[in-house]
Amino acid sequence: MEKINYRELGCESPRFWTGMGVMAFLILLALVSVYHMEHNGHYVTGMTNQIVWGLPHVFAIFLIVAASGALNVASIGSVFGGPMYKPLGRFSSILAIALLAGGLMVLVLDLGRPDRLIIAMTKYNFKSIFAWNIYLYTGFFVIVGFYLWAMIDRKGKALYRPLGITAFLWRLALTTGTGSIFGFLVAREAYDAAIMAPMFIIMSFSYGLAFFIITLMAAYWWDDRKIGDVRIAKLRNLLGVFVAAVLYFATVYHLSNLYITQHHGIENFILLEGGVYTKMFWIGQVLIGGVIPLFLIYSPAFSASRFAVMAASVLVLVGGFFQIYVIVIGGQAFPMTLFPGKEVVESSFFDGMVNSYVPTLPEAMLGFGGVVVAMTIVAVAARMFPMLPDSLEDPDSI
Amino acid sequence: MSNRKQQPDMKRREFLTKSVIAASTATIAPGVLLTTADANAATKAASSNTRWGMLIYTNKCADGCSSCVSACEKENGIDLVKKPEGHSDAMWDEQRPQWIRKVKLKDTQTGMVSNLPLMCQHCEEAPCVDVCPTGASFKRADGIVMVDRHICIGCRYCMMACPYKARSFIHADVAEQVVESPRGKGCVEACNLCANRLDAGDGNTACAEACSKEGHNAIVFGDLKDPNSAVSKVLKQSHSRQLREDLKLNTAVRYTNV
Amino acid sequence: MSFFFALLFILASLVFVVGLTLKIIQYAKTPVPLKIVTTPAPVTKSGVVLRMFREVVFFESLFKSTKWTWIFSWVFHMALLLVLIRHLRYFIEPDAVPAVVWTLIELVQPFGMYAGFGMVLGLVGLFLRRVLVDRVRYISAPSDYLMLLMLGFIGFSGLMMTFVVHTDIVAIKQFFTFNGGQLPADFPLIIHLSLVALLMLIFPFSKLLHVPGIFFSPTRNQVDNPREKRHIVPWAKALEEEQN
Amino acid sequence: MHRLIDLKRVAVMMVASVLLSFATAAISDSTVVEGSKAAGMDKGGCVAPQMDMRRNHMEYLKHQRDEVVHKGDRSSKFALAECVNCHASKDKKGHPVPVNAKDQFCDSCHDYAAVNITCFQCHRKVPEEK
Repeated sequence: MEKINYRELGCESPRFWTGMGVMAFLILLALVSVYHMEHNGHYVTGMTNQIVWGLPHVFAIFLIVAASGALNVASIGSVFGGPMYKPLGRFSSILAIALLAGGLMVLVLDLGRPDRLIIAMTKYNFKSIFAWNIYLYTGFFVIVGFYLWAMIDRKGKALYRPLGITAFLWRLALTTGTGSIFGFLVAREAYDAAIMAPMFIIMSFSYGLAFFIITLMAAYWWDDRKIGDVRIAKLRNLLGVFVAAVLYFATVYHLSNLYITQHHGIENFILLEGGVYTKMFWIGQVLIGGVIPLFLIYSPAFSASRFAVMAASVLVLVGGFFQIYVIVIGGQAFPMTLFPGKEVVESSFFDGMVNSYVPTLPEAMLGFGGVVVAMTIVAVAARMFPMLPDSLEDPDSI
Repeated sequence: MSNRKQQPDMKRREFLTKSVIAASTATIAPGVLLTTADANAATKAASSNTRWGMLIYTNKCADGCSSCVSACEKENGIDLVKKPEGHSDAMWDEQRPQWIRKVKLKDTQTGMVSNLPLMCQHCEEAPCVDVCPTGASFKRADGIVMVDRHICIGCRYCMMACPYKARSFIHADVAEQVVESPRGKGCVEACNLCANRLDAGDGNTACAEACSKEGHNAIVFGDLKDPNSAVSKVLKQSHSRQLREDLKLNTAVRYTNV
Repeated sequence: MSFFFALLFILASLVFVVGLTLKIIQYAKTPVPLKIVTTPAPVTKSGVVLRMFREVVFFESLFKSTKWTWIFSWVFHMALLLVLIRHLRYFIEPDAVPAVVWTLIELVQPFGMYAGFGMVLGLVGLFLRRVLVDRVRYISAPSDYLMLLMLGFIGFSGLMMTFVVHTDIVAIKQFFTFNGGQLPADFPLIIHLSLVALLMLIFPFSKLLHVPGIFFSPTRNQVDNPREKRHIVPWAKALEEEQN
Repeated sequence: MHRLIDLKRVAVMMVASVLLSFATAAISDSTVVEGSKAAGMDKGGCVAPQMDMRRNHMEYLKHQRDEVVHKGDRSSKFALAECVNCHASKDKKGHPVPVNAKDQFCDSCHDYAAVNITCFQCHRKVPEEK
């Protein structure tokens, strides 16, 4: 195998600086939104006492889930010994760190009292999966950081594999933890399911890889470097498998819910009568996030098209966003059954009613700011450190 | 010259001795001194020999009456929470805090209509306490589930976990509060069974008091662990149940005829 | 006691300001006969400014040489910066500055509080480096240890006052702003202030002079353009003209 | 050389002002606000010696708050509401002034020392009328 040279992304390009300028502006907008939300209180958002987690949480969970999946490429390279993936390990790790940082930023800045973040670091309730997640998240940064170091520094060579395995296991734990945030909510019919945790893992594989393909192709386009066809084909096929798996898990999740009579209400809501959530499920999650990408990936008509790979990845992300939206918001919009067999005639607290949620601009800007922060970290890191191989031309012998 | 630039008029020697005393007391853990502070106070700490709870006679709860709600709002200063200027009424209705609410139900099969007040059920195994990352959501020794708003970070996970939707998030600045019920933007709160009254030895909640004043007597409040309390006696005789019994939370608020 | 400390701090400030000024003048006057810039180096003046910025803010060259030393010293210096900004509150009257400035000083307080831990941690790391690494121990002079220990105790006594044994900070501020405050006779405060005064006294004669010194180091503050522009100091030029 | 002369002048001014401030120190009063209940009390009126309160009031309040919130023990004398009752002043019309308003009891020192008080985001800042 020929030697791989890693090199920083070319930096003199005006494209880079224009891009950075745009991203800095978007981050600024996000910070202005945060100030607006914290100064006035959450009444300026669409969140209420009925829909308590809104768009920021959708963005945050989306990014956190994608973060652990982005590490997948590195894991395939070091844990499962895929030589084609090994040169991509560094970039995969930094992308994972960046996505997690972006997601956590959104999560933290949406808190009612972000000024008390220090309390979240000093006071723990170990029965709470949230408290565990704080450790899982910080641990992820540290472990992936070391993993990255072992990949870059020659001194770390001996630790490369052990760290790779640790990072891989930690990644699984992290996504399980994120999925469990919902799995533990016994009171809400939409969430009370053990399949939540494995479903989140497979979702993370899919979103993370989609993010990876998009950023990788964008970076190589930025710096006029080459990626070989075989590598693209490998990534494309992998994405196809993950997208299909996500669809499969979604089917199993809904089928098993349909089996439980108690859950017929929520299933009816999401699949048939939930209005915007039903549309998001069928059009957003299933069609845009599943069927069309699968078609783009597997149809012979697009087999040579890089644009199709890029488009499929973008659609996977859009569909994934809808999927999490349906889980988080749709799950809250459906009323909790407090009185089985009875119908609520009157309540000042909207009992028994489908709750409406209209996100406002500040929340959207905060959430989007998280994505931008992640992309900025990737761009800066790829420019400052040797993250990407000079060339990803296909090796001569495969 | 404003106040802050002025000096304490303590003499030098007094100053030195006192500061030595102060420094040493401060180092020997403030707790030792503090617990002995006010021996003749009327109040005692919450004890696990008590479990506060209530029974609600759904059939006695009158249609159209909401005196328990207004009593609660007055007692806990919820009526002092004002809608932010220029905000829409519909939106504010979904965002304003409510500790207790009246719910009117109709049986889908028989058409029987019933009324009941709904508030925090003070579960023994409270999901909100389990999920709170900082321990701000906690259960007192006497079974009251409440929020320590000094360490609540406003993540709203407890609101996601609560099966009764009993909790409210404070969505905007609150200009005025009552002394016994502090409240501010960015924290979650819920019914605390008028803990301030119980600590002062009152033994009844504002809602129960208002209900009997109205003549309905639909709410019986008291110590569930004391076999001689009014609530224990009526619970022993009437057929009551918990809301969402299937979750096995062992709530301290029980209902008849639901 | 207050009187003693007042005199001590006046003396210490004088020594600090005058000593530092003289040193800076000396540095500025020190001849730099040659271009000795360490390459790769920027070839433009703005490039040099940027390089000095990276050097001062990120400790770039230290980062490139030893990572451990970099981590500890960078953490220490950045934490020290926050702590110093936090201490501005003892010397500035709120009415004397624009409200925005005062709000910023208020905002930095919690960060400064916890930065104290970072500062002490960094110092402990640097101290352990001197003790545990053979090569470094061999070249360490007593004064190297002294500086670390002094700063460490300053940080430690400060943390004690912040978190354990509080003192009367209003009185301290009145003392330092000449509003007639008596210094509270608290043990950590006495330690803290004595050591700070001592540090100020020896600052102009110690290795701490690297603070102004970094800006005068010719290997970093020069532009790498010896071919484009001949580097010649005035006295050398005069000498040259004499010869011709 | 005139830089050194400047320095000398500054030094003389510094010494002079320090000496002057020692002279003024003896004639000043304590920090209670005029028109508050505390102003009418003698020195021992507070729940703890002034020296102690100046240093440790935050610890006492924090300790008391945990006792009250978590244990329901309201027997401690260090209650925030009592601080407010005693230290809030009244304006010319007889209305109580919030203790955290500009130059009032809490604000005067906290603003002076750049310490944010968050207590009154949630807690009542004027005595409750009975």
